[in-house]
Amino acid sequence: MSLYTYLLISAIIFVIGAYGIITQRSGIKILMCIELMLNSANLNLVAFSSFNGNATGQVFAIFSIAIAAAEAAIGFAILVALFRVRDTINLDNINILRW
Amino acid sequence: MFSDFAALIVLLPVIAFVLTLFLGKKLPHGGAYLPIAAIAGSFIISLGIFLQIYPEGIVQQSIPWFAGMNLGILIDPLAVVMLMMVSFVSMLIHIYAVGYMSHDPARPRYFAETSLFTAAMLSVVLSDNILQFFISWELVGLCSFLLIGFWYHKPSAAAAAKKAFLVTRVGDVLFLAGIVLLYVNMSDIITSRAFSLAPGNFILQFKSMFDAIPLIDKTQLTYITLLFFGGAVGKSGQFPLHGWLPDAMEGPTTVSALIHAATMVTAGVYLVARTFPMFVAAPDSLLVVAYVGGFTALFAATMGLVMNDIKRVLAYSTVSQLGYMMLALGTAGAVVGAKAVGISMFHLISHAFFKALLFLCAGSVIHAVGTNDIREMGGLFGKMKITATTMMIAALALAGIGIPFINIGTAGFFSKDAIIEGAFEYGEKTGDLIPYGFAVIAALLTSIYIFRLWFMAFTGTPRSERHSHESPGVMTGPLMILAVFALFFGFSQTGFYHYLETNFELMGVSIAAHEGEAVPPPIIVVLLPVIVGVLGFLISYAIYHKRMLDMSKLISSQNPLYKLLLNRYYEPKIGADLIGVKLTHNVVAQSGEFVDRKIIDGLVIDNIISNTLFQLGEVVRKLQTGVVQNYASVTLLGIGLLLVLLRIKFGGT
Amino acid sequence: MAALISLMIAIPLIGAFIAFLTRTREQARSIALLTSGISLVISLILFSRFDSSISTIQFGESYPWIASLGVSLKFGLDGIGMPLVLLSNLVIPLTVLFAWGETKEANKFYGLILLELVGVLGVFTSLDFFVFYIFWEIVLIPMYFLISIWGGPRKDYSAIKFFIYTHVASLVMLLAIFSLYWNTYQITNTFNFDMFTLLKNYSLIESSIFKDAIFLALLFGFLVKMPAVPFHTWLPDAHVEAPTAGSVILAALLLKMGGYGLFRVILPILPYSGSPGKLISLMAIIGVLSILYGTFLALAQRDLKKMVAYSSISHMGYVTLGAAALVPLSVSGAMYQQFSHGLITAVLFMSCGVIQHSAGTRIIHDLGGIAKHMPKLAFLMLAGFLASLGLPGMSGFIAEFLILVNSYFTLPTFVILALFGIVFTAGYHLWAMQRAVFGTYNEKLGHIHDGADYEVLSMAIFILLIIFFGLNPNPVLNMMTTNAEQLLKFVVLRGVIT
Amino acid sequence: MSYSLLAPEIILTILGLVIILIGLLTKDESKNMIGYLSAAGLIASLVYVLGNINGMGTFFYNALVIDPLSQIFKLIFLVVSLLVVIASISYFKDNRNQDEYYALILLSTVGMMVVASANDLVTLFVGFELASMSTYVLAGFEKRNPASLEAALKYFIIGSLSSALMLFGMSLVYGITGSTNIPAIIAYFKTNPLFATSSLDIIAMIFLIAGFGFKMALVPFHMWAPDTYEGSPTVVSSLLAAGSKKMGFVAAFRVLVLALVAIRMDVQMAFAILAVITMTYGNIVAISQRSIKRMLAYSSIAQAGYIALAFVVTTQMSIAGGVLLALGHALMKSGAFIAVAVVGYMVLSDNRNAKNTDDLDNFAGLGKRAPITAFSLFVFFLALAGIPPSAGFIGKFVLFYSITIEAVAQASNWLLFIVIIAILNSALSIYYYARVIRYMYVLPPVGEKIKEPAPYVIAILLAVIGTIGVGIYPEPFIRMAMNAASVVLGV
Repeated sequence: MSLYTYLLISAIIFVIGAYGIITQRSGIKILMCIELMLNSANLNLVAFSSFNGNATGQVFAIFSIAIAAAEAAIGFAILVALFRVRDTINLDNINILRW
Repeated sequence: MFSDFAALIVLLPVIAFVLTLFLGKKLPHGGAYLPIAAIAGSFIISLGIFLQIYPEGIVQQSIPWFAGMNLGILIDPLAVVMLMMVSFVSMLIHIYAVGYMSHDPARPRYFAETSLFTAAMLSVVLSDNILQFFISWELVGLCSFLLIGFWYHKPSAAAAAKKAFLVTRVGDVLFLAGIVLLYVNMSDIITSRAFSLAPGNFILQFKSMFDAIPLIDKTQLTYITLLFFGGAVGKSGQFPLHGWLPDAMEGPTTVSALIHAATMVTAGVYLVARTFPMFVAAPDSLLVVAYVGGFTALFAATMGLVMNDIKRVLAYSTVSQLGYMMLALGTAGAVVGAKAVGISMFHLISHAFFKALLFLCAGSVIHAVGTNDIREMGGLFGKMKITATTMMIAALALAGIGIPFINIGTAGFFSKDAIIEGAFEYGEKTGDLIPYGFAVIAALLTSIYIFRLWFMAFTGTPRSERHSHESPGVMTGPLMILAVFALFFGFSQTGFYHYLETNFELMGVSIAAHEGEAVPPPIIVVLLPVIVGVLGFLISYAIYHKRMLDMSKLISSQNPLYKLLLNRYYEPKIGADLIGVKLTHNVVAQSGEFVDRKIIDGLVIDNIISNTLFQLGEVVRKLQTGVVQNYASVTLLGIGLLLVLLRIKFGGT
Repeated sequence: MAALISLMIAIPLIGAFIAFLTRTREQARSIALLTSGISLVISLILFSRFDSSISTIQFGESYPWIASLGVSLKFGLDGIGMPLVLLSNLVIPLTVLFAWGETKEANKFYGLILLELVGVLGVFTSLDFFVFYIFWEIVLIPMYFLISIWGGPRKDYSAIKFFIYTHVASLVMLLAIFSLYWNTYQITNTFNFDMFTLLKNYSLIESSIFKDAIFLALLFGFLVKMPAVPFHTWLPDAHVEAPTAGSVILAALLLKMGGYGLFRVILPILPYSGSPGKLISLMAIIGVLSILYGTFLALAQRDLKKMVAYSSISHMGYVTLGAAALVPLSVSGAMYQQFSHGLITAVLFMSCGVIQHSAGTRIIHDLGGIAKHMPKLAFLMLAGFLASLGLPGMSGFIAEFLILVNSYFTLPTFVILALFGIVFTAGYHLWAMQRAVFGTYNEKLGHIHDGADYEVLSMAIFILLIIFFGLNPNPVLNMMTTNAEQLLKFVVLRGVIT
Repeated sequence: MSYSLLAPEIILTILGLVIILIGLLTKDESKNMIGYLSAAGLIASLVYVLGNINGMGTFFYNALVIDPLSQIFKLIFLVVSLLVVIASISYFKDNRNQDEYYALILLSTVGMMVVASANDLVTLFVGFELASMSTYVLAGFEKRNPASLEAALKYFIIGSLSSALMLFGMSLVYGITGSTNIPAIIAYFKTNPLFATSSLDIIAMIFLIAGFGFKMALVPFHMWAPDTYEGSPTVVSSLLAAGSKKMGFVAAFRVLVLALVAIRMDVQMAFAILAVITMTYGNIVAISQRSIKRMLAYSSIAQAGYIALAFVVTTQMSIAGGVLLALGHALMKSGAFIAVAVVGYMVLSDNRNAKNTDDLDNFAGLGKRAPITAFSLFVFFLALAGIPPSAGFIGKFVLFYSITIEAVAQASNWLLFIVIIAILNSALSIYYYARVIRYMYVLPPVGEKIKEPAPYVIAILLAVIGTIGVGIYPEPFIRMAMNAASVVLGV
């Protein structure tokens, strides 16, 4: 498999994630889409690392996975808090701040 | 020596002005004695200087002022006779005013302002440079504004004051333009080294101006003199800027006397006389002066015929007589050179005496009957003998009655006849008899209107119920003094002409008279002025005293000519309403206002710039929907746009 | 005694802070009068020590400030700045005196007035472009507050319009200053904001389009401030809404900053600009347009104060015209016009203020015959109006006479046009006097009272000054002429005037 | 190699952890002292940074670098955090979760400082995320308040999206250059200019711009900012607007400027368009706001637009101007938000259940009700509008100057056009600032005069002193900014 295959796959994942963020209404789904996008980047890093022949990319990917985990935790925490107050995580309804 | 105190001639009345203004309330008679004393002082100094310099001396004093210009005093024969006349007549009017204004609570202000008025006029007379002349001239205008509007609570007085100032202002601007043009021409010949100022001389001094005459371009000189004459037209109420003078009757009668006799209106004639060498060097201007003067003399006299306000009749009379003076300068200047100044000034001074007398008599009458309308007077002769007599003397002088050949007559007889003869001489030389025609017809009309006035006021049956009585001595005294001068001033004619003839030579300017010996005019020319004067008297006597003609047909409002005259040739309508209000205010100013508020400010600033921005803000803020997916979309869209932007810029790889 | 200028600026600044902190209005106004009075005394000392025969900077001071930008606090005076410094120091104490009865937030009121003094003194004395610009901007803020706190019904609109309009102009001017600064950097390779250096190096710019662009940007900045038609529309609004003291300061001092800019900045570079002939014509056209436009607009006004505002536009047009004529005496006439207009316009606005205060209206048609109950005001107002219409014997005449006479050498057509305006100038002044002050008393006004003593005193002092400088212009005119001649030496050398 | 230059970060990290520990061990009532402790820590760090303002060095195998650029931005971050912490002593007084709050502030500060020092994409990313995640939580710190939570959620979603974009961009950069070390990346791009070989590199750059642009709140990556600034606790808004925003700029200075220099013209254009749209958008929308926090948010966007002009011409002067404006903005904006917090305090003390405490109406007569706050806000607004003598003026002055001269030097009409737009924008901004000033000083007060709590007053006055101080004595700051700019340009 060539580098371009990896890049193509990662690009597809990235676009799926982006599409999901735009179209989904549930906070959870959007979080998942963000994870998709982060992981497409991780895939890139690892692929480049492998093809470049140095390990920096892999290290970077491990960092980013750890960070993504923390990020997800925060995201869910916010969603939970929000659900307690508003009884919904449908993002279409969460728009008291606008204009 | 008196010449050392020349500056006091002006300063004394100025000091009196300040003192009267602030202390007048606490002094008896509203502080009237301060200006009287001050002006008497001015008169004494003037007289002293006259005696000192007669027959051929001048007084010159000068200090530098700003920007290469100076303040100075020039007392030559021309100036000194004016000084004496102005201070003397003004002093008499002031004395008269003590009685006339005795009931007015604002007397201190009145006396302060008249004092300043006199000071300004004296300053005009003794200026040695055209700038100071102009400044004093403007102050004269200011004082006339203040005094015509003395009873400012009367709307008509306030309006008349404004009109006087504005109409004369038109002339002043022309005068100023003339000064600008003169200055520029003088500077040019100085920079081009064709001319250099004598040491101690300044650029706008009359002496420098006269010295530079031969070097200034003739066309330019014509423009300059015409612009100067424009100033004189405004100040001396010549056609077409004459409208303010009759309206100026809204002020107290003593003010009218001051304006018409001693101070303001003669300034215009004096300006032309003062700068006469320049006019002589620009014959075209002289022609304009002659024609405007002659036409005004006739034109104003026609209106004098129909006026019913005693002061308005006199006002038109003044306009007409000033026309004579201009006519003298214009016609005689072209014939006899410098002597024209003498002729004109002689009429100016004799006019000052009899016109002051006329106004003061009118004031006395108004004081007595409480109205200005001669239709409501009548039969006053018995009650006011002194006034009636002195006024008759003045009327005779105005009509120029006298006995030719043996040279006995009133002041006007000598002065006016000389002008008419001068106009004839001019006509003979140039074949242009129109000014002469103007002068003769005007003389007839003059005689008619002044005797009409006298007969209507003093003879016949009283037409008002009011109990009239003769004025107090403080008022009749000046009348009698002036009457003496109106009767006998004429006899100084020869000496006066002789004294003034040398005037410009004293300053080193020679004005050559035209070639040819003076031929004595035909007898008919000498007789005609007197004949028309007497004729006028007889016509008036017949119509207004004996009632031999029924005037009711003529003076009905159906008669278009009468209507035209009574409406003063529609001058107030055209001047004030059409040009002043409709054109300037309603059309030009209002459209300017429209452009300013609606287009520059309204359309550009308020609508286009600020409203657009606000509306845009309202629209754009709605993009912020509050839905987070949209935010993400915008972010991603932004990336897409950046991609497109950079790819397009680069052309793709 | 070396630091007199900075002392003169610092004292009102300190006074302003003290005034802000005072509790009672009595304290605040005393502080204001005291500190502005001290400033006046200092400026009189400077004035008396000033040598009118030399055109170079006198009493120069310089302190380092921002070395990395080449900025230093440079102050000094010459014949251009000295009269305006004197004017500022005359106007402010008298305005404080006039506004002696202010009750609304008096401490702020007097403090802001003092800040205005600081601002204008800074503008008229600083010789470093950066410092100049800072003072130029600082002046806006107190005026904004004076309008928006003590102003009339539409004060919000007017205050913000004033602020933004003039601020835009300052910023455009700033662009030009940048260019001059950069140009000097290119030439000398040092950062330097010294005003004279920057202006001197203007001539070394190669591109004539660039030169003209810089010139126009500077000119725009100054013309808006003056203000000249068609950039004037902020002024009537600002004046109508501003409190009297604000109007006085605005018209008497702030407008002068624009004219000062013409002499300090525009004239030295004009001969070296890309197309001087066209630019001179432009200035002359704007000048005459302002004269006539201001006059006719004044004629159309119903509000006395608005009329006076338009008359200011008209009078400031003379400044532009005189400057554009590039004749030494026309330029010094233009400078004198600035000085004289400052004094005259103060009286006019004070008159409007007294009338507004007493009669409750300034609409000319609603007034009438007020002289009956307000004789002192009527007298002073008449004197002010006569001065404004250019009556000889008052300072305005000297200025206008010098401008008209001397501009004729180079701009004859424009002078003839300007002369037309004179009659109408007299017209609207007298019309307003006739309708508002004279005539029968309008009984609807109820019982009105004359101006307070301090108001009358302040106006009377102005009138005396106007007459003094109308009879004896030399003390200020001489120093102006010295500098005008020095400015125009280069004009003649360059042969701009043919 | 001494690690003492990293002492500020170390102090704050340890302190942050210690505070969590303290929070576990102490009673709720005695938690108010934590604020003072945090402030002390920040002051210590600040003093240390100031003491080593000219320090130089690289650490951890080139992962971190100390240079003038990092030092001036650390200064900014520390000052903002310090002001925020001081103000928070009042704002979060008696809050039982204070310990977490201060720990998060300190850690987010560390994150920002790491970004300022980052010399490697990995450190940059880690620093970014540390700061971001701390602030996500801080934004939602009022967890009973739906607005606060909504603000946090929006911030979080767009923030995570941006992180993903940025990471994706970084991965591409790594792929192209084979390194994550920033100097190495720059060196690579110097020899292989963008566009020269593949179009992947420009895509990478755009993703990085998007990632940094999110923090800067550059249009079109700004959408979260108004909502978040409005909804968050006001002191947190202050931190976000004044502090974490600058993180985007320092990252962009480090990574983008030099890499992009090679293809200047195009990126110049792109940044110019972004900058112009950003400032215009910010100013125009700010005009119609009634919520002052939201108005300040838009004003922040507009200011970001001005600062972004530094990328348009990338001369030493322009970058110095950008840095100065960033510094000025940090002072003015943090002060302004804290002043709004005082207003909120004031409104709540009138009425415990008040909503929309930052509504314009609440500012009526502030000059009488809270004179110090009002005067300070007045100073901040004028400074934001660029009126001298203030930090905002100096920044704009240098920045606009740099662009003008570049326009002149290149004889470039469009650059001149951009300056003119910037200038008009600057003038336009006066409108909405002046409106608030009018409310404060012209309108009558709606309530009693209040006593402004001391911590707020101290924080605001420090910001005022900073704002005016930089304006009156800008010399050292200009020099620092010039040094930083020379680092950015690698000269």
